[in-house]
Amino acid sequence: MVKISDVRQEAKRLLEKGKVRGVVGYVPGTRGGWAIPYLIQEAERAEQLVWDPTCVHNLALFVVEEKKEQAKQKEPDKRPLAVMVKGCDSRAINVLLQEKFINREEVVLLGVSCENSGVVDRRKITHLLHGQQAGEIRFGDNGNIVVVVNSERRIFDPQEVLADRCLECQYNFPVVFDYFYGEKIKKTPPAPYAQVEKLESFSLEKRRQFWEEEMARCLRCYACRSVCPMCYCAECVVDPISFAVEPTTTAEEKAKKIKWIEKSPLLSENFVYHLVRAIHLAGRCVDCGECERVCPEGISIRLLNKKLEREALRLFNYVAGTDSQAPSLLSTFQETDPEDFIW
Amino acid sequence: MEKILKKSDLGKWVGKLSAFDCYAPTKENDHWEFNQVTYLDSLPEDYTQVNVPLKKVVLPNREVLFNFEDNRNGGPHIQEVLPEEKEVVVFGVRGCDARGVALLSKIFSESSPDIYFERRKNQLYVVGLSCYPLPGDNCFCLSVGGGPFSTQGMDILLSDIGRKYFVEVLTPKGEKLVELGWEFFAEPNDQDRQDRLRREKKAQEMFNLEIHEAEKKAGVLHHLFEDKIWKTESFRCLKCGICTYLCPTCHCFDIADELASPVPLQGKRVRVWDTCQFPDFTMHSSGHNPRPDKSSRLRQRIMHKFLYFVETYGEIMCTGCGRCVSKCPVGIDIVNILNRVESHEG
Amino acid sequence: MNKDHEPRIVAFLCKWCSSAGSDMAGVSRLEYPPNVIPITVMCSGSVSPIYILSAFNLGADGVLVSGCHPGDCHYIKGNMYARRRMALLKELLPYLGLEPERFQMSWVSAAEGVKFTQIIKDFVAQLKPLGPQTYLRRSL
Amino acid sequence: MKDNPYLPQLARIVTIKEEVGGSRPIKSFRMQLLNGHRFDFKCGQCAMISVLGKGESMISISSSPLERDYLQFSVLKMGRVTSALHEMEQGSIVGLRGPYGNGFPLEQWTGKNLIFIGGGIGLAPIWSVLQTALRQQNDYGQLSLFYGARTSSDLVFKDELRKLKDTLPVYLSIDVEEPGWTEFVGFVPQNVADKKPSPDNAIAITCGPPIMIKFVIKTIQELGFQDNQIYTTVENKMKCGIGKCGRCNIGPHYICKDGPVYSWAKLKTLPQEY
Repeated sequence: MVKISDVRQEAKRLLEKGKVRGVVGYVPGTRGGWAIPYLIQEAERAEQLVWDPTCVHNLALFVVEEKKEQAKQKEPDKRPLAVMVKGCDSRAINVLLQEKFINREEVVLLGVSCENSGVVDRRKITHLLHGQQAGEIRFGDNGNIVVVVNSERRIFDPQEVLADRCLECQYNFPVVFDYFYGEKIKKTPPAPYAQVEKLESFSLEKRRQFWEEEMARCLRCYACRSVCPMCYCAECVVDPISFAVEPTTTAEEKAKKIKWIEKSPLLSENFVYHLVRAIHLAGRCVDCGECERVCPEGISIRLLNKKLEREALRLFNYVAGTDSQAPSLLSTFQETDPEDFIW
Repeated sequence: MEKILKKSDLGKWVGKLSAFDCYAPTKENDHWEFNQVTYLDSLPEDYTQVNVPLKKVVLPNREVLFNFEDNRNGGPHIQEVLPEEKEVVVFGVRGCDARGVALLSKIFSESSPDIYFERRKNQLYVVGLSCYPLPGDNCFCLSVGGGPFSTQGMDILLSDIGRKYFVEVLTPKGEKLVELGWEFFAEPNDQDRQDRLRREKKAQEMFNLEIHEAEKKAGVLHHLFEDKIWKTESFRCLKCGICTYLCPTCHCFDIADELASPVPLQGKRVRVWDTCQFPDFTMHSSGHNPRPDKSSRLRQRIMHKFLYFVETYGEIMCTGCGRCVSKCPVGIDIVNILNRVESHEG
Repeated sequence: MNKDHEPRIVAFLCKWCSSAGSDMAGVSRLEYPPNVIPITVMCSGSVSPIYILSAFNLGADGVLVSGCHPGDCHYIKGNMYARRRMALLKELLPYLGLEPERFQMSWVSAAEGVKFTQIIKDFVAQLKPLGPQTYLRRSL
Repeated sequence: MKDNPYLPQLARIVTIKEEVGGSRPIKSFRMQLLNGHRFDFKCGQCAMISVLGKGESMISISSSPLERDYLQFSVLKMGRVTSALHEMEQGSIVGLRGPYGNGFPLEQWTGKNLIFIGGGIGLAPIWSVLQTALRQQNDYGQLSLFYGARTSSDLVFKDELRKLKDTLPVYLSIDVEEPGWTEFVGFVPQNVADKKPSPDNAIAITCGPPIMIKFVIKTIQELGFQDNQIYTTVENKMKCGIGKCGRCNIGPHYICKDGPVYSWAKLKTLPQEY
């Protein structure tokens, strides 16, 4: 089991020695003990760090955000940023390293193992508790999840409460880290692509109907894009303007910015948005599942990403975020890549 | 006017409203939304709160303002497009959402009336449902001038008192709806009135979230423009649109031209939801951005609701629905922030 | 469904091979259906998936990406990158419910006027029964 | 049409004058409404110009309300809409809606000396006031103008400025030395500090890049101008023009309806989010 006191101690030491400019970790939130991401800059606050099954967020996002923030500073703090990473977070870090968005020495990785468990799905918990507030949620034995409700301990099987992404995860401990807490227990999910396969088994017409219903709900709040550590582009096809505007950018350059899709949440535009995002994440998505978790409309975004993840594996034997030195999926090829679909 | 409607008569009454488009909460996936219904036998027992608030009926996510075309010979031509003339009844509206539309009216109807909003609002009949028990863990309407039995912005308020609804008919629009099914409405007796009152009292005691002295926050916030709380709290902000898109009072929008054809020119000018939380919202064409970071944008959201709007209209632009607290993916909690700024005073 | 619909095909043709191949078809007076809107690109490897999605969004009934045969790329291996990218898109579109016949990739060399003609004929023939593509098409 | 605030009226571009060339070009467009209607406005107000298919842009009106024949807009090519506008020809049709904003309180300035201080394209909103004051010169005291740009070719209204020198003191400046330039070299605030206009019975009206405005205000405060003697205009991204779309606010003020004209006495109390 991860001893959180060890993590706190290391975080405290790093801050005290001034080795890092901050520690991004999880601290308790304000409503019902659900953890929130937090930037700790004072050593004494390291005591607030927690590691429990409500630590759902992919903290690699904040590495991206902080990198962009530092780039805007006149005198950037060049010290590394310490980050708590679980398996999926660490794989996201690997992709960022692979794409040279960050260098290894910019981060100090405090790796925590999900061990035989994972993080919970809030909706599942709410459903199981019939609206009662969970006071505390923590890891139990054998991957079980302990939920304290009105000072009563209830134990749930991981199958009941874990997020789908964790039930389908094969990387339940960090693949890259500077410090490691907990144990490496390799988990082998029985059917990581069961949902994708189920949808594939539908008729074309039924799949179309399914996706139309999903996409019609999209409000274009862009939470899925905002939460994604891989969506770091300064210029995105869905934005009518580019954020890469410099004082020297000419009016012509701005006027020529292609408006690929309309801002209106029309079905067609929602489709193009989500398709572009999915394809841009092919070989990059680490299935942290955050996009789907944050979607206020509950759109099955993971089903898109998971499909491409499976195709990358099936067609090209590629798994995202496992090797920061290997070429990325779409920046390489094999002579033997399939081409039976080509006329 | 007060009436009684047996729950079993709800469907019969709604049956009389065939001239209207009727909307009611229906379950989609894991959450409730207002959807058009052809019949309504009952309001679902497990109904809590819709995901996207009532504002979508008066301020839809996309509104076509006009069509335009330029067919060379005749020169450019603009054709106004107004919302369809169709009266809409929405059932099961919670007090926070109804108040939201009432607050929006201050912005959209008082000066330079917005014809699109006005028309949609005039065509809207709000049949509210009082909150007992409270629909959500994060309800805090009582702190911001509302309440579980609030009637502001409603035409009719239904209160569940067991096997019947206590019906408060609040406006001529409400009377019109009741008249269409007058045979199903009875006069309430003292017991009914007591039942309703008892539930209202109980509901008021159920809140577990409160902004302390919310009406005084304007005075506090006034001094906190440069406070460090904005930076600390916004560190984890994703810059997404959830808190504002799902807010009953947030109303920011963008206006854009959408083309069906570039040559000959043919298209629509539309208004679509936009949010102060998006980085490009205030960005000038030059690239200069007066609100360049997450902290200034979080500050704007809270200041607008609890200071700027109060200065202009004398009311808080928040109805305490709790959606921004429940739905924020990173737990940014407006109630917590406002309760914390209190301690900064002096 | 309108079976008489004349499908509109947007074809991204690489400048060095496929576009030259289509020219060859023209020079050789080979007849092929007039349904193609050709867009010459420098390399099939420069075709971003958004071009394809955008073509569908703006009303294409079918989209063709055509490049040089493996080993013949003017930029050595651009077509090899394209092959990977398009393989994924080819899987993704039908998963979303778009008919698989609507997106096609081909290798056409500068000399293959006949092959190009045949590809267009075949593509039109397989698109025709599907009728117009409305799924991803923008309708304001 | 009148009760729909989002519906533009069509207007014809009657003349186009190239004010500044180069990489930051400025053109002045004179427009007339197609339906022959008048477009009544106050000095300092703005209008939304539509290039159909491209969108809208809020531009201040640089002609005087007393000018009945046309409305003039001097536009810096900056983004999508202004680029499209710059490509239009004489006779082209655009959409216009407005006017928007509060305008300058000219009625309060009767008998006062007006000192106009502009930089770059910032002369445009001031120009409307200046033209009006010139036409009603008996109503005001002494008028004077400070105006500067980066280079002499970046100055707008060059011909008009030349003529203007016969009527009132015009102090021009450019940022860096140029052959043949006989007037002040340096930034606008430096020119003002150099000429030391008197604050007695005076109103200073300034508009230009934010950094210039900041230093102009500092300079004239040092000369003894009180906050309520200083007026400026602010600009923010706008979409609706009627205080609803929520993006141009500084504190509780929407620049499109409560601004863009502010006395420094007022503006300094508002958040500096512009």
